[in-house]
Amino acid sequence: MRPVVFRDADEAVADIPDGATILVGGFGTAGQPQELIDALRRHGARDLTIVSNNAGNGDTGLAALLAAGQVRRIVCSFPRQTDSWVFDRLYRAGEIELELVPQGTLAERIRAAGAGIGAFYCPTGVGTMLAEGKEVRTINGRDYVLEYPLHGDFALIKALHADVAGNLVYRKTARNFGPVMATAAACTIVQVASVGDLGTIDPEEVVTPGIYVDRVVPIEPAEPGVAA
Amino acid sequence: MRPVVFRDADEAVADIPDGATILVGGFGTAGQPQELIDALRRHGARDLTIVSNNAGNGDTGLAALLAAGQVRRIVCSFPRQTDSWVFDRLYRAGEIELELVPQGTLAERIRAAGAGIGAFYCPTGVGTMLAEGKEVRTINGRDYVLEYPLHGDFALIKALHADVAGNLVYRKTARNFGPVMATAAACTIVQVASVGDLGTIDPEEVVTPGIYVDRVVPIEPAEPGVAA
Amino acid sequence: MRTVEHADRGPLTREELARLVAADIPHGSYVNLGIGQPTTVADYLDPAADITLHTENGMLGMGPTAQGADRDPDLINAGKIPVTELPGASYFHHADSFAMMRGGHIDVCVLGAFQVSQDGDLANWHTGEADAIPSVGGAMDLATGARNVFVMMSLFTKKGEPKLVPACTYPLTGRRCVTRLFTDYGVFLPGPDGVRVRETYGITFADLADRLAVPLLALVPTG
Amino acid sequence: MRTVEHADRGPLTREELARLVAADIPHGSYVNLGIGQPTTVADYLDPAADITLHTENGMLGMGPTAQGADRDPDLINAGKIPVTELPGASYFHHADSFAMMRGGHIDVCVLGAFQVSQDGDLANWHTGEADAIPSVGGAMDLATGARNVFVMMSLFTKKGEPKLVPACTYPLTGRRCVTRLFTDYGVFLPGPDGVRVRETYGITFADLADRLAVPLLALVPTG
Repeated sequence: MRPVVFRDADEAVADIPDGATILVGGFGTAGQPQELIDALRRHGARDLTIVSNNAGNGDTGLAALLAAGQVRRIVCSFPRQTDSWVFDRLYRAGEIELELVPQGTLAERIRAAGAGIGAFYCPTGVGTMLAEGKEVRTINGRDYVLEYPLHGDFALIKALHADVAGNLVYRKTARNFGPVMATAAACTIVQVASVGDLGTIDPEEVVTPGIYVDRVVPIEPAEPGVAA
Repeated sequence: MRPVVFRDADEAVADIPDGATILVGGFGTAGQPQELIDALRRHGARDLTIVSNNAGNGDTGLAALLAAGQVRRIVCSFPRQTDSWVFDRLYRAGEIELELVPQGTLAERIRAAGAGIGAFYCPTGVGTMLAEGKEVRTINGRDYVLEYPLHGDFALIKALHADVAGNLVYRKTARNFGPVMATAAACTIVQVASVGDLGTIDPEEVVTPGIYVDRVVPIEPAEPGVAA
Repeated sequence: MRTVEHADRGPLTREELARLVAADIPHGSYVNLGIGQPTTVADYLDPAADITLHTENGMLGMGPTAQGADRDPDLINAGKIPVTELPGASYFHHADSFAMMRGGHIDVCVLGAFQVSQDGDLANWHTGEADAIPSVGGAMDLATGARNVFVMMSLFTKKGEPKLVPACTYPLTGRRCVTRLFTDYGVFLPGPDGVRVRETYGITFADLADRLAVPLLALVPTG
Repeated sequence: MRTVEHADRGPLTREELARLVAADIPHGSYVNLGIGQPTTVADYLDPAADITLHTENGMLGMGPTAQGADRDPDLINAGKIPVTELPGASYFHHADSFAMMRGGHIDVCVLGAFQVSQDGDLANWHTGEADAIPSVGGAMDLATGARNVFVMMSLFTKKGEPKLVPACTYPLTGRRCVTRLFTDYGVFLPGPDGVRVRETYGITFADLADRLAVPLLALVPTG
């Protein structure tokens, strides 16, 4: 289906149920869909599993969602940062579960979910704590651990521009997890700085084809010319 | 290393040894690196394994390489076409080995080689002749066959334009196998319609980053504006 | 929904069959049309239905066959026929294209077949003859990956043998993958307990049941 | 090549160490510099050496840290510091970026460490303390994927304990992955039969052997 264009982030996330698994784009704040996360916080869905590279920065965005007690479990590669005090407090208090995944394995597991791969043998983490309990296989003399796909019920991502078919382009390193997360969720919700007609993106330059996009929310960046 | 720009297709393939495994781009003739294949035929390396979607069309390109008796084995998805008489004759005479692979599995095995994946469980082909002898595993109630990466010693591909860092853009459906093959070979050789300075490709629009490209050969298309 | 018998007419022509398949594709679908007869379905898609065509050689938003000077050797479909590009199209490489297929993002693919079994096995890539040169292309990927696999074929061979069979004798393309089977004599829904008949053309349900060796089930209205 | 002892000077400063690592990276390499001290290596790369920097959050051709109005929140490195884009740069998504790393396409990565073992095990992500919050990021991917893993660290802790050890006591990042170890007191080449010492700074080979619990091997000229 062609994506639905929402005028309002709150409407775009209104049907996310308690207990949903949500892939959240961004690397730190670059590419983080701040307004969609804020809408999810206002929406109030609880018992969520969040899959995201980090576990929130400062007191806004993902951190605010955590602080509101809406997240039961987080799957990420780098929760601990200088400004991750909200996550740190919840983790130390035993109020949030953490599945720690090497960053490239996180990205590849999300890709596998979108690409219909049942599981894959990955060399990363062999012989470390993070491979404990995982199946190991030697292939051509090298050891690999078996990793499984990471699907989302929803993905919340941020792109620069969408056309009405849902084709997306991103901006610089804010691209990060967006394109793979878009492929791996049953419903992908994208906030963009602008939405244009068909033809506003050269078919050669599409990064995420519209087939992966279900909902688009135009949100003007705070400072023109600089993505929020 | 920055790629080496060759003036001449013959020089670019001159060190391909007998017995090499070569990934050859193209879907039919779209994206097929015709001039590189012709150079490989003149070069004369024998006992080759060719990995390519098709097994040659008519009497030129890949078909001519086969006719010259240089190919021992071909790994492909769709050898038999209306104009594949060279392959057909060799196959019926038992003069060429064929490993038949579903097209998407072929692409994914090449990607796995480039991405350092040891093996992956793939749903395609389960319960068919092409899965015979392969390991099958049930994951979440669905059956998958275990597939292994396909590496090349060389890749011969065609793109539209390269910059001197080896970044590539392609043209329409001639893109096909080029980007994944570029990642999966020890030495990737690309024929392009033009080579430009740094800055001639927008960093957002690069399809194959230069890290994957070892040699570039500019070859002007026969008809300007239409890739040969 | 109940089985509808159109016994007061002949079986569907190839054109009528293509039109029927086209009408059955839900609005807004992403669709892959297989090589050969399925390609003709494109000619009957309602432009208002907002169907996006995928071609597995790396494109979404494929337009009609290219004519004359519009023919471009770099812009072809999976059958290697020159096609056109519609506004909103996108290009991607082969691994991404088949990830799209394998990952269940294509709503419908339409394929031809040698045989379909009563529980939806598909045989469409290999005659199984000893001297045949096998060529699979994307057939297995499409059969396994698309959310709905529509098959269109004649119900009988030229010798009159049914192609809807208890079990395929030709080598399989995919197991239990066919969700809807469109033939000149009727539309069938394969399933583990037998084949539901949605409608018949040029034959009655009873006569169909006589000519086929598979258990046929009539649809009965529910609720 | 033979072990070179620079005993008539002090150990390397952090700046000298970064300069040494930079000089050791072959011309034309694709390089990933880890967060923290390894990032400073960029300041000492010879512009003529044609080094291309990779940042695992999706970019090749990364330039220096951005200053003032050039700072762009959408253009950051793996340490989340604003950086710049050089001509010939490219952007790609996270799965492609780590495929590049895991697939062995990055020639050199430079990482910091808590400990390195004599056969090249690396521990650099987790102190192992009970209340520590584990955070791995891309450390394991870099350690496993890069063709050459350079480590730069001080050779001793503040308490004087060696960080080049027979076996790591901290949780591992990767097994047998460190190919070259740069420290203030010397450059080491870990290996299955012991640690080769390429050069020493501010200490003799003999004194080093006294202070470390790992078997040290001198390099001797061959041929």
